[in-house]
Amino acid sequence: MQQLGMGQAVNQALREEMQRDSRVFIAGEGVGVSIHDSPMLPTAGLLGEFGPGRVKDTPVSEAAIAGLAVGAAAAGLRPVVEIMFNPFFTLASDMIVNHAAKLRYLSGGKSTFPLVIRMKSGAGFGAGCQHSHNLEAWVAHCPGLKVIMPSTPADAKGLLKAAIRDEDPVIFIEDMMLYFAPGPVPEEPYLIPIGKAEVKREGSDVTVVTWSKMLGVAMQAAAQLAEEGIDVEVVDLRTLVPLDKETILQSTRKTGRLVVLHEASRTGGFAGEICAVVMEEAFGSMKAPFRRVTGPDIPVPASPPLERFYIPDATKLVAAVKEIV
Amino acid sequence: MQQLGMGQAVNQALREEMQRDSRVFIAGEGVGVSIHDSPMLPTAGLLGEFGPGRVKDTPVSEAAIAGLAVGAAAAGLRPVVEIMFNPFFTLASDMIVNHAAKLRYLSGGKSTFPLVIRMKSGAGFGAGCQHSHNLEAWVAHCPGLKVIMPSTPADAKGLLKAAIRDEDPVIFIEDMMLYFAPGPVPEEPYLIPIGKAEVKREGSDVTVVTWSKMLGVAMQAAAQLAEEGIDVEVVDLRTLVPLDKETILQSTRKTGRLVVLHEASRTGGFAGEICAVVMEEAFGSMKAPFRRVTGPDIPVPASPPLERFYIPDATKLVAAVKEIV
Amino acid sequence: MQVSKDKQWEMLRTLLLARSFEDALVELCKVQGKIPGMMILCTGQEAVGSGVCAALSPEDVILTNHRSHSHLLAKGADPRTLMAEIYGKATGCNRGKSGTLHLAVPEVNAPCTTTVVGGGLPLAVGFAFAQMYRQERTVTVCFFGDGAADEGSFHEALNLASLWKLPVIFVCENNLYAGAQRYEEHTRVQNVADRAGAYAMPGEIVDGNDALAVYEATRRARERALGGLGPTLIECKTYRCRGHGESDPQHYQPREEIQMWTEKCPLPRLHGEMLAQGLITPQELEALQAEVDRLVQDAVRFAEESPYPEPHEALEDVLVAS
Amino acid sequence: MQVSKDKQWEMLRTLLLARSFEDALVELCKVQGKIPGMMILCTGQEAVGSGVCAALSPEDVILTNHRSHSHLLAKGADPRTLMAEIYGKATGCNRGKSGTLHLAVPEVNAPCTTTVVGGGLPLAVGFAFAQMYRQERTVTVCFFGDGAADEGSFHEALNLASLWKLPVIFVCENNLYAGAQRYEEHTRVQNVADRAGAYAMPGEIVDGNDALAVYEATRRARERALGGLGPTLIECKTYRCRGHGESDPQHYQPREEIQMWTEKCPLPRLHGEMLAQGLITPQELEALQAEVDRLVQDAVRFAEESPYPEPHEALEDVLVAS
Ligand SMILES: Cc1ncc(C[n+]2csc(CCOP(=O)(O)OP(=O)(O)O)c2C)c(N)n1
Ligand SMILES: Cc1ncc(C[n+]2csc(CCOP(=O)(O)OP(=O)(O)O)c2C)c(N)n1
Ligand SMILES: [Mg+2]
Ligand SMILES: [Mg+2]
Repeated sequence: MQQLGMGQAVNQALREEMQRDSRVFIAGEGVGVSIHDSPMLPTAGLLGEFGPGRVKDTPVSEAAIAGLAVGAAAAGLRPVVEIMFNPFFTLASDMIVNHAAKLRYLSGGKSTFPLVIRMKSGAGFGAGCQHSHNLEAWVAHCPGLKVIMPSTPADAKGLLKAAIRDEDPVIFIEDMMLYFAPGPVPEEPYLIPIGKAEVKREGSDVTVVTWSKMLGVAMQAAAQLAEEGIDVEVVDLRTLVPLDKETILQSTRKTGRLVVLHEASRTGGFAGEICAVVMEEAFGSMKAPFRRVTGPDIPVPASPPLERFYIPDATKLVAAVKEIV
Repeated sequence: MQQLGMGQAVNQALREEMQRDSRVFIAGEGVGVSIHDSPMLPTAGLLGEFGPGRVKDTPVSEAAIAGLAVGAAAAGLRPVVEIMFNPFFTLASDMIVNHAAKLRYLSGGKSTFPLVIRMKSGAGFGAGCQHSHNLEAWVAHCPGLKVIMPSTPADAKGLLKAAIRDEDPVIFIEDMMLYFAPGPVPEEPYLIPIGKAEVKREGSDVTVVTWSKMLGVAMQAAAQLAEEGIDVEVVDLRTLVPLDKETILQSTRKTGRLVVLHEASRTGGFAGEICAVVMEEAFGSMKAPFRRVTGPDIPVPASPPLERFYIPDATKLVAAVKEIV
Repeated sequence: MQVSKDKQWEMLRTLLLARSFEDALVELCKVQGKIPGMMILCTGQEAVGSGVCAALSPEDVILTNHRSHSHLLAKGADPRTLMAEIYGKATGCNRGKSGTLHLAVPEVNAPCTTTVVGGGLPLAVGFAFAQMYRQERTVTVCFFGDGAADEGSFHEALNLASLWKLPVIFVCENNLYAGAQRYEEHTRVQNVADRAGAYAMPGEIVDGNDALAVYEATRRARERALGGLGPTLIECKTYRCRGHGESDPQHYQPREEIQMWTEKCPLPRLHGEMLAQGLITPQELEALQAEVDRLVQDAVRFAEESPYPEPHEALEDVLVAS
Repeated sequence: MQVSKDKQWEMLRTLLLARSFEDALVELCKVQGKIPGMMILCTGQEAVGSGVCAALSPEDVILTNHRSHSHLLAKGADPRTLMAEIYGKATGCNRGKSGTLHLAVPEVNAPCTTTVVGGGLPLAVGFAFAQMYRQERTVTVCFFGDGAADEGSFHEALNLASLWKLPVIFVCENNLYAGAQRYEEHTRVQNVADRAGAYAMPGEIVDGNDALAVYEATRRARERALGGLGPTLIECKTYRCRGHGESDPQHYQPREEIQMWTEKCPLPRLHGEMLAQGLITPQELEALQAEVDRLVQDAVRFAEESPYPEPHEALEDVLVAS
């Protein structure tokens, strides 16, 4: 099977959907001509293949980029636009939250907004908190949006293709660090349904619910814990909204123990939602306190030792699991 | 004791702090000359008392309003600015989240940002989802910000005065419906410390954690349930960040049962945080599944019966409590 | 160029209809509890909607804002479903989800309405982009206020529309107020149209109380847009004769100013000229007035008699598929 | 008016210092793993920082962006703590929290730096408001790029600053590129300065490679500001000689264009004139160069020898009191 980084997988998804459907176009800052040279990046080569009519470099104007998507979607196109880094979501957030997510409702179901907003997220490249700030909890708390945060190149490809074909606005968040970690991606065409979590490792002692880059940390910790006889089940959400409660509940009912792992800062992070769902619907099965392993309640610092301190790692996850097993 | 609506209480707090400290100024859309006439509104009369140098009407420019606050605070003033309705927070969110909350950290602790952002929130006035959208969970998930959401006029006054004197950026969210519900407010000067919840009703059977307008719903439900012999403890958070975990844990350890009540939509709402904290630190005391009583996962609709359906009420809370008692 | 008699009739009809519709609302708002939400009227500004929409084809798209009645009626929206939506009824054009503030009528290519000030401008870029992408012979019009021209969204949208030469017409309805702020209290630039130069875009100022002038300016801008020459910013100078909303006591608007502008009312302005030129007779005018009044009465009756939506219908229309 | 010899020396010194500082960084970036984050240099644009800051008082505030080195050094920032911050060391001016992108030096009234494009503009409004509120005789300068002039924040900030006649100078460093986009690919307006008219504000274009011209324009704008006449928009036409960042292969910048602008380098431009006018001798120039090189070597040594912060220090500096 082909080995691709997540950026390349995204690139394949974009290419295939643009070939399939002439209504699909992409827009954003540097999606065509770029300051980067790497073939590992999501939009590499698309300008050459599809031309400037469908690959639109925009000015540095996040509200206009998002507005472009909302309007073009309502008019029947299939926009896939990029907000370069998650913190710049703020600048597009009125268009996404008050418009993409609400205008269908406000029209009484008459207008539709089939658009995808792609954003890069994740710490680890030393750029500091104005470039690294995971805000998936914001979009997950906004009725009218779907939220996808893939953990592997193969998932990214299948989910992005499904997102582009979806009739509703989808926020698609890519952790930049995953661009450079190749993984297997099927050659034949496939879609992955939105709203389905995947058990990436079966286990019986404790459930770790996670998503995006943190899946790697979970798998690493699970391997370590296995050596000590602790059998971890790893649930990769893949889609945050709509949330696959079934899979979460099935796993936690089985193990009776829950740890949620995410990179975003702790207070108000999406881990709270998982804890609440489990306590509403699986209380009787739970055998131990819950744990959240997350970034601390600080902005992401730039200096390497500080940034490493920020990002949750296997050591922290192992310690948290041991506290409750 | 004087009986004031929350708008009047906010007005008194602003007036007292402006009298006390010449660095305090207010700015926003219509904070001086207004399209409203009512003395119940927060900034009524301040222009006349303090003049246009300290009561600044601004253009419709939310990013500039927030940026004004951030810059002026760093320069040593004490800005209290208004973002008219919570959904328009999106337009100011870059300035608040990427700037007010992060620039101190980015300066290595050298610069300070003592500012207050006041916002109106809450459904109930038929304006629909672009005016009514409670997003306290967003600001509560942003390290570097403090978040206050008072439930009574007296709390609003004491907390706003504390917020204006605080050295850090504070988001102060007022539910508009509370402007028109008078309550007792002490005449003598007082402050209420940020970060302290208050048990607004003691009880032994179940803990209801809530804040802002929903306190009234909680108290009403508690009174109804008392008649049926169910003794509800009502914890009013008042401050969401920093969160008063002590009070929450003390109460839930005592009652063993938790219901969280908020008006914001369900998925990703701040109720999740409360559930997580309790499951991390009071698991052993919990006797029943948790319940969340919240707005549904929809935008706030405009039509009266639809809007009433959206807003959590005592009937829904009573039902939720009965499910777990 | 002489505007055809038919066009003038069309504009006169939508002027009368919008005014009659809003006059009815003024009265309805006085009945406690009848009309939910904030009632925002465009009394005195109707020539903008009438003049602009008369220059458009049915396929052209309009995006309006919180002050939408004349725009939507001029584009052909059904007064009955508009009125029902304003009442919050199930038969409303948006099933009660929108209420009065975000009235959207996709049937007449007014596909979504935002009351976030300035919010329509970036959306217009998207609609016009789609029109260009599909090589349609259509344009997008975005209506917005003088206050909206201070929002960042104005700037980003006009820059991008100009850069890509999109077929969009930005129609600024400068009614001299943004909320309680007079124009010169919210910006120092003399005319909103002066900002067009910042985007290398033509800017045009028209008398916003003269439906014929608005019509002509829109027609020219539409031709430019269809000719691939890109967007135009048209500033219509007009006046908000009533308060920002119906609960606004208008303390800050000088009585004489209101009086002066009331005398410039766009309705007699147009029918006065039409009468003088013999394009309409007094009898015909009376009949037209009676016709629109009947339409409005019918709309009110329809709204009154319609049921409210069932509470659980609130859960519908969020997503196409969930 | 002739610029004094002292001022010219001051500018020359900061020009040489900034260039030497960045030349060192170019080399350091080639060492894998030494410099974290993205390295963004202003090589070729140094006359802007030097010229502007030479016209300011120490109490004047500057707000800079991602391309900050020359601005900060010209304002008097200590090269040692700057370099240590760039390395991510505990002795850095921001204790390792910022790294290279948001270098803030409150000691020289560069109190906060944002790398959100356009983010400094609304902040500048706040700083200038405070200066006016306290009736200080100081101004605020905001440096930003041509790309930033397309952000909504630009529009809102300039409108408000003009409305309130705030003492702020908006300095646009038009280096012909915003990321990989050439100027004419991101806007149609011929000059950024042409946008000043949209806010009834004076706009001035200067040769951004001529430190003396930048200095003079800033001096005039500062006098206007202190005289209560409000803000000025100054556009400095210059060129980004290196890539957007050090990892940018610059494929999209024509070689001849880079070559042409390299020949217009602001350093020989100033010392050439100073030599010709006898304001400096070749020996003095050599000594000055040696002095700044020593400062930079010392800064690098300081950074190299400094410890990294302890991991748990990440938890500090979020709030004053929690
Ligand atoms: C982003 C945003 N800020 C504030 C408001 C509140 N608001 C509603 S209308 C209005 C005034 C708008 O003035 P203008 O654009 O001139 O339109 P007009 O009301 O005069 O038609 C304001 C401030 C809003 N709806 N959206
Ligand atoms: C809001 C925002 N959008 C995008 C970026 C990514 N970005 C960093 S610098 C830059 C180009 C800015 O161009 P310009 O303003 O001309 O400044 P220059 O880099 O040329 O100095 C971009 C797009 C950002 N930092 N912030
Ligand atoms: Mg107006
Ligand atoms: Mg540039």
